Amino acid sequence: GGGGPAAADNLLDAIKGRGYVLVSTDPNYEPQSFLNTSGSRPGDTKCPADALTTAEMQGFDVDVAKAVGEALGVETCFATPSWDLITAGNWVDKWDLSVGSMTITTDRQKILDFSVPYYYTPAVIAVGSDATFTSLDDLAGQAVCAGAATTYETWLTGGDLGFPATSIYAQPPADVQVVSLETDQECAQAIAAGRTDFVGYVTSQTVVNANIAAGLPVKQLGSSVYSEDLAAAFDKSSTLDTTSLRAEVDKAITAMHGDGRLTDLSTNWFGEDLTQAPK
Amino acid sequence: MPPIVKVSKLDKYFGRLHVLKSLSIKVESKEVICIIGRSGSGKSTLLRCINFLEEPSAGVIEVDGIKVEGGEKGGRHRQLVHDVRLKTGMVFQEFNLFPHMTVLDNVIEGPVTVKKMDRSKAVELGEMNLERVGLSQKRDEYPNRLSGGQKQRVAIARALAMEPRVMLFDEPTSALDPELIGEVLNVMKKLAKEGMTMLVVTHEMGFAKEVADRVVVMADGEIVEESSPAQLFARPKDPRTQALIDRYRSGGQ
Amino acid sequence: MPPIVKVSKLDKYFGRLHVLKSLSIKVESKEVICIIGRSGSGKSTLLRCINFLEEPSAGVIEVDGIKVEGGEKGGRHRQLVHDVRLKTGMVFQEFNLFPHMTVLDNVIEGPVTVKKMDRSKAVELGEMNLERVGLSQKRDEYPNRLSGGQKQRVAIARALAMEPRVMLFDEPTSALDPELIGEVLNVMKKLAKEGMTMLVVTHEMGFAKEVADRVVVMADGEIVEESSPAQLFARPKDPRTQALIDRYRSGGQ
Amino acid sequence: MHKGSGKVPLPFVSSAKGETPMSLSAAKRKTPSKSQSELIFEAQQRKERQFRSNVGLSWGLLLILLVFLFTGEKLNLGIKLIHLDWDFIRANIGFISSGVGVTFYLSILSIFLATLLALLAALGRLSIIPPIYALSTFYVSLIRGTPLFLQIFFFYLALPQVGINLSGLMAGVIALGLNYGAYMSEIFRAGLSSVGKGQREAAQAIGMTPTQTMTRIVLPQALRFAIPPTGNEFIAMTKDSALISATGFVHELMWRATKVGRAQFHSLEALIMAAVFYWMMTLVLSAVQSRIEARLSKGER
Amino acid sequence: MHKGSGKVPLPFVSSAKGETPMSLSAAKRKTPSKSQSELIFEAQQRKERQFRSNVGLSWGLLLILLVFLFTGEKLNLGIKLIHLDWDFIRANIGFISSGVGVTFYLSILSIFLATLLALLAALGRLSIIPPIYALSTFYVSLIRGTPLFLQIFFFYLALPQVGINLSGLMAGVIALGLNYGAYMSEIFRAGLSSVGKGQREAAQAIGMTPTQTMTRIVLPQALRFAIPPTGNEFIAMTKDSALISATGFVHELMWRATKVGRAQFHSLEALIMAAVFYWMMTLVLSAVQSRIEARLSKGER
Ligand SMILES: Nc1ncnc2c1ncn2[C@@H]1O[C@H](COP(=O)(O)OP(=O)(O)OP(=O)(O)O)[C@@H](O)[C@H]1O
Ligand SMILES: Nc1ncnc2c1ncn2[C@@H]1O[C@H](COP(=O)(O)OP(=O)(O)OP(=O)(O)O)[C@@H](O)[C@H]1O
Ligand SMILES: [Mg+2]
Ligand SMILES: [Mg+2]
Repeated sequence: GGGGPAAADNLLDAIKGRGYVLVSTDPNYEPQSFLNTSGSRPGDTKCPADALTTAEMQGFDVDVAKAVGEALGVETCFATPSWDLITAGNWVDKWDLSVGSMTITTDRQKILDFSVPYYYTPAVIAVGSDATFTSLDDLAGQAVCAGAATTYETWLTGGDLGFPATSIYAQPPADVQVVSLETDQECAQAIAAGRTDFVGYVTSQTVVNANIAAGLPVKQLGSSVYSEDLAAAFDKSSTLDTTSLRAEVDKAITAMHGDGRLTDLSTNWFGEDLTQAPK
Repeated sequence: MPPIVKVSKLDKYFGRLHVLKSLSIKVESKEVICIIGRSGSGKSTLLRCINFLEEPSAGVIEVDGIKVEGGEKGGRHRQLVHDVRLKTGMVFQEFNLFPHMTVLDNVIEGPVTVKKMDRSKAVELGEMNLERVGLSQKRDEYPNRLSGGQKQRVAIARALAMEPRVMLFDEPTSALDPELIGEVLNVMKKLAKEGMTMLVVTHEMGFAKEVADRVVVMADGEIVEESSPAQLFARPKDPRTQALIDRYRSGGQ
Repeated sequence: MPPIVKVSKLDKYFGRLHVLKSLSIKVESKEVICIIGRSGSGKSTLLRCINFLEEPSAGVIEVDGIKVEGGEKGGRHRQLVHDVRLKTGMVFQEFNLFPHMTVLDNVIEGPVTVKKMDRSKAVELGEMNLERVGLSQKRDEYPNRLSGGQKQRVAIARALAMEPRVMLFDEPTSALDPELIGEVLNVMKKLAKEGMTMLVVTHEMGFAKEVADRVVVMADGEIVEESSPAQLFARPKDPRTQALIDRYRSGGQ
Repeated sequence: MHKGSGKVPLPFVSSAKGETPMSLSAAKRKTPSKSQSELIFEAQQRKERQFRSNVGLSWGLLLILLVFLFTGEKLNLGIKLIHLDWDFIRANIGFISSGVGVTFYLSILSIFLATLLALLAALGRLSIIPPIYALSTFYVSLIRGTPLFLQIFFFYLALPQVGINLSGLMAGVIALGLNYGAYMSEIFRAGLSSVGKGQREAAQAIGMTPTQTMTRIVLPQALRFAIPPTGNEFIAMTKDSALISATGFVHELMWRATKVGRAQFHSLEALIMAAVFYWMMTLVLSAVQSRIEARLSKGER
Repeated sequence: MHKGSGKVPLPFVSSAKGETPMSLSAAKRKTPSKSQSELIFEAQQRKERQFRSNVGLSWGLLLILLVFLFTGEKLNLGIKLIHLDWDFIRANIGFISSGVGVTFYLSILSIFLATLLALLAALGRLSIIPPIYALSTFYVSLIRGTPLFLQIFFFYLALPQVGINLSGLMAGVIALGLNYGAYMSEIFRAGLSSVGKGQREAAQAIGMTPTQTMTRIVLPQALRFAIPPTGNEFIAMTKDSALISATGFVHELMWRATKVGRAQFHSLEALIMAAVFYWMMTLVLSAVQSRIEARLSKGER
């Protein structure tokens, strides 16, 4: 794991001391973060053996993490724990922070600290491309899929998302049955494989666009149902103080908003600018 | 009267091993023949060829008028083999009782399943044969509750229940404790007295002397000597017979 | 000269089963004693109590001057038992050779591991004892390549290599094919001639008649008769001895 | 899975054997002076009982230690113990425990399929017809050559593409059944070969046909032989059924545990609850199996 | 896991046994008239060879059928076959295959730990000291009573809380090792009890102490007995190591397959690739094991 022997008493110093920052990201979340299977590990990397280097990963989140690392003046390395391990907190210093398109929610804020948002995504419902549904209401009583422990699942089950009412544009269809798979990608693939256990899935618009671009037989149903503020996250139970690190990361993200770097990355990966806060 | 069993020019190979070498032997009705010979001489194989537990490589087996050529195949052959098996009863060294059936079920299994006999008639027949081996009182026991000697007697009753023309015994007492041998030999003696035709592979010289009409000595897949027990034990002709008898003696018996 | 083995008032229980009943017996130096008796009479248990493979429930075992009380515990007792075992050699019905060692390694295992003998000296001793049982040429074989008779002879050599004062044989030929019995009995006869003190449980009446100085008859955990073989076989006193001898005879031998 | 073959017999086995004759004979001679045999026998009994109760005691201590590990205490030794949120456990124990039935149901269906396939594969393995022999060995090799985890995903994703759209439960049952069938074919093969050549020969000798020999003599013995190991497989299956949770459609123990654990950030507590339920299921099933085994081995055979 | 115990010996086994003496004796009598025994022997040989080659043929056909299933053809029967994206397969085969080494490494480390634990547990089970006996049975019962899948998560989540911070690989090795150790203790127990009472008694009779008896007589035989089943466990372990992927830190076969498959929406292709690699590993390891087994059973013993 990460962490390492820390003579320092705060995480920022520890990171600077060892020369790399260990960022957790989901390795199967195209286009935000996914493996670069043709990239090879540089020989001079400081990353620990079970972490990946910037050469082995790619995507929007990866580029943001890279920029954060550069701002801290250290190499960026990636840990790849499963998503629910990240959101569950209590990282026991296995990695330093998460840059993984995590939505800020009040529940998560109980165990994690968040940076300022670095982008905003609309959540949408997608259905099979030959489906005859025309609106959200048509989904009443149907089964709909979402990744486990995602905000999409929370929204579907009518739970408290824990963000401002102004960001929520629609209520879930009546009597919807929720099927939760390990990630949203599994939902898309189950539909592509012809499974009929559910008729659609909830995920970010960026994922649906990527699904369509990859040739999956799916389409977006209606417009976005809510918008999420996505940010880097830190473990509240970290044994090292994260205050100074959080401040540095906030500074870096704000700077990237300011000089248009985030906008560039967004257009590059999503084909649109998702870095402006929705009004 | 024609012989009950007639084996002519029987050859048997296991792979390249020539185990029976153009062997011929006749068993007349009501005759008791003991076969002796050292280990590996082919005694068991001869018995097993007679009821086709081993398919002969060549030669002719004739049992009670049914004539079967060795090394044949096909449905007709299978039918003939089946007929021969109904004429012969076999008793194994290791008993081979069916452990999942009671003693009585062991005995009536053949009549009911193979001969399609009425169950009640088969039970009657079975009880009669258990009586014959002195085990009526064990009819509802399972084999694992019996002593070795009792097991072997049930095995004899099972074979008898098929009403065979000839009984084949392959060392029926070799797996028994010395003190249990007697009860099995006594049943066999009784059968011999009743006029059953019997072919017995055995190491029990006492039994051979007392009961056999003829003793056949085998060595290396051939019959090397054949005569009445009195004559054979007193004046063996073949040196191999001599060696065999000496060996039993030096064994301390 | 004092007896080599002296068993006094030996009692042995298995659970509630009284297997040896206050049994006493002496074995003089160079004496060969055969023990006969029907199955379950306690013959093996007696032998196994003498070298403490079974712990006696009560009584005293004395071997070559070492006196051990039965039913004791603790370090001193363990030491005494160990000393007794060095004085006795045991040959089992089932050979119990060590399958993962060559014949020679089997024979030198005791001297090297237990007596801490020099390996080269042990090899010399081992070869000498293999010679004694006529198996020098098999020294580098593994046991599974040997016949039963050869195995038993190696087992005898293994026991001899510990240079025991008395050899205990528990039905050494019962697991052998009839034709292999002779070679083992011959080795035992040779040992007897060389003056080895021997205590032999056996069914081989011929051997008992020829070699034994005394035959001991056991029944129900007691010694019921004890005399020279000639006398015992000709005029058995105890009815149980008579029954035993009859049983062997009716076994067809 | 204590099969009573160890040094310490299971309580119910030993009591059935030892006590009855004991009390009978004790009643007979109610004299103050017990025989030596009585005394020695009782000493042995006492020693065994003492061993058993000491083992029981140690088990108890180990259990307490295990629970203590989760009290969240800080030890002087600088070791921190694991803290569990007991409120979470109380709140969710009902939800998780209702997965026990589903797990059991799933396993029952799967073991039936597996038994059938295993028997067919074992018979195929004995066949002298090359395609049948090949099919049986191919099936066993392919299934045993790949992880169950992977097979479950595969059935979930691949079958719909050929137009077979099974419910999550059925896909799980098929995956588990196919997988265990391949492994269990060895059991049935062993069962068939446990029926010695002598049995077949005895049947032939009284004139039975090959079919009669198989159905009347070989199969009844082979199946009886196969019952205890099949019981073991069933117990193993209750645990492997946890993998079905990954497909998300079968709400068995593991699914429920991961589900509430993730949603409420208490994966550890949820997993521990599931572990306790699995362990209890296993202990109960093992005890049942021991009884069956004891009956089979004592009984008629 | 074909252990060569079936009707058809593995090719290399049979050739080692059968061919050499055959050709030797054939060379000796190169006369036109072969003996009857020669003829019968050769007929048998021919029949066996023919059976083997027919089985091989059937296997080939089954493999082709399996591949055909994935061509995406539409059959007239109304059945659609599964379509695979071969470009994806070509692009990612290198990435996935590099997990074979990790899987193997993981399994090697785990089997060492498991063997050690299994031996200790088996010896503990034979102990007459109650706490040791209890510890051994407790360990086996607890581990065998809960799913491996759950244990892996548990070690990953729980150990750090007591201050033991292991790498993902080490947590995986410990979970696998502990799990297999509990199951394999049965193997070593069987190994120890395969060494008959007679062996111990023979050792005692020549004056060996209990320790000498154990180290010189019992253990060497027990370990040799345990080698083949341990080989089987190792093969099984290469597949169970797939479960380690779930924690996300060990980049073995299954992890690579699921990650790259999900990210690029080609899970099916990725899983099939992984399946092929697992199967190949299994076949190779099984062949190695057959050789070891053949040597052990033929060899000195
Ligand atoms: N199924 C078999 N396959 C190969 N060889 C066999 C087979 N059965 C017997 N043999 C060989 O045939 C020879 C004769 O065996 P058989 O069993 O007939 O001898 P036997 O006279 O009955 O000996 P024993 O007194 O030991 O029973 C032996 O060399 C034996 O090894
Ligand atoms: N380890 C044991 N536990 C319980 N009972 C035993 C044990 N060993 C032997 N016995 C019983 O003790 C009695 C005497 O057995 P022992 O083996 O000494 O008889 P034996 O005279 O050698 O018989 P055999 O000729 O069959 O070898 C028998 O009733 C036997 O069942
Ligand atoms: Mg024979
Ligand atoms: Mg005995």
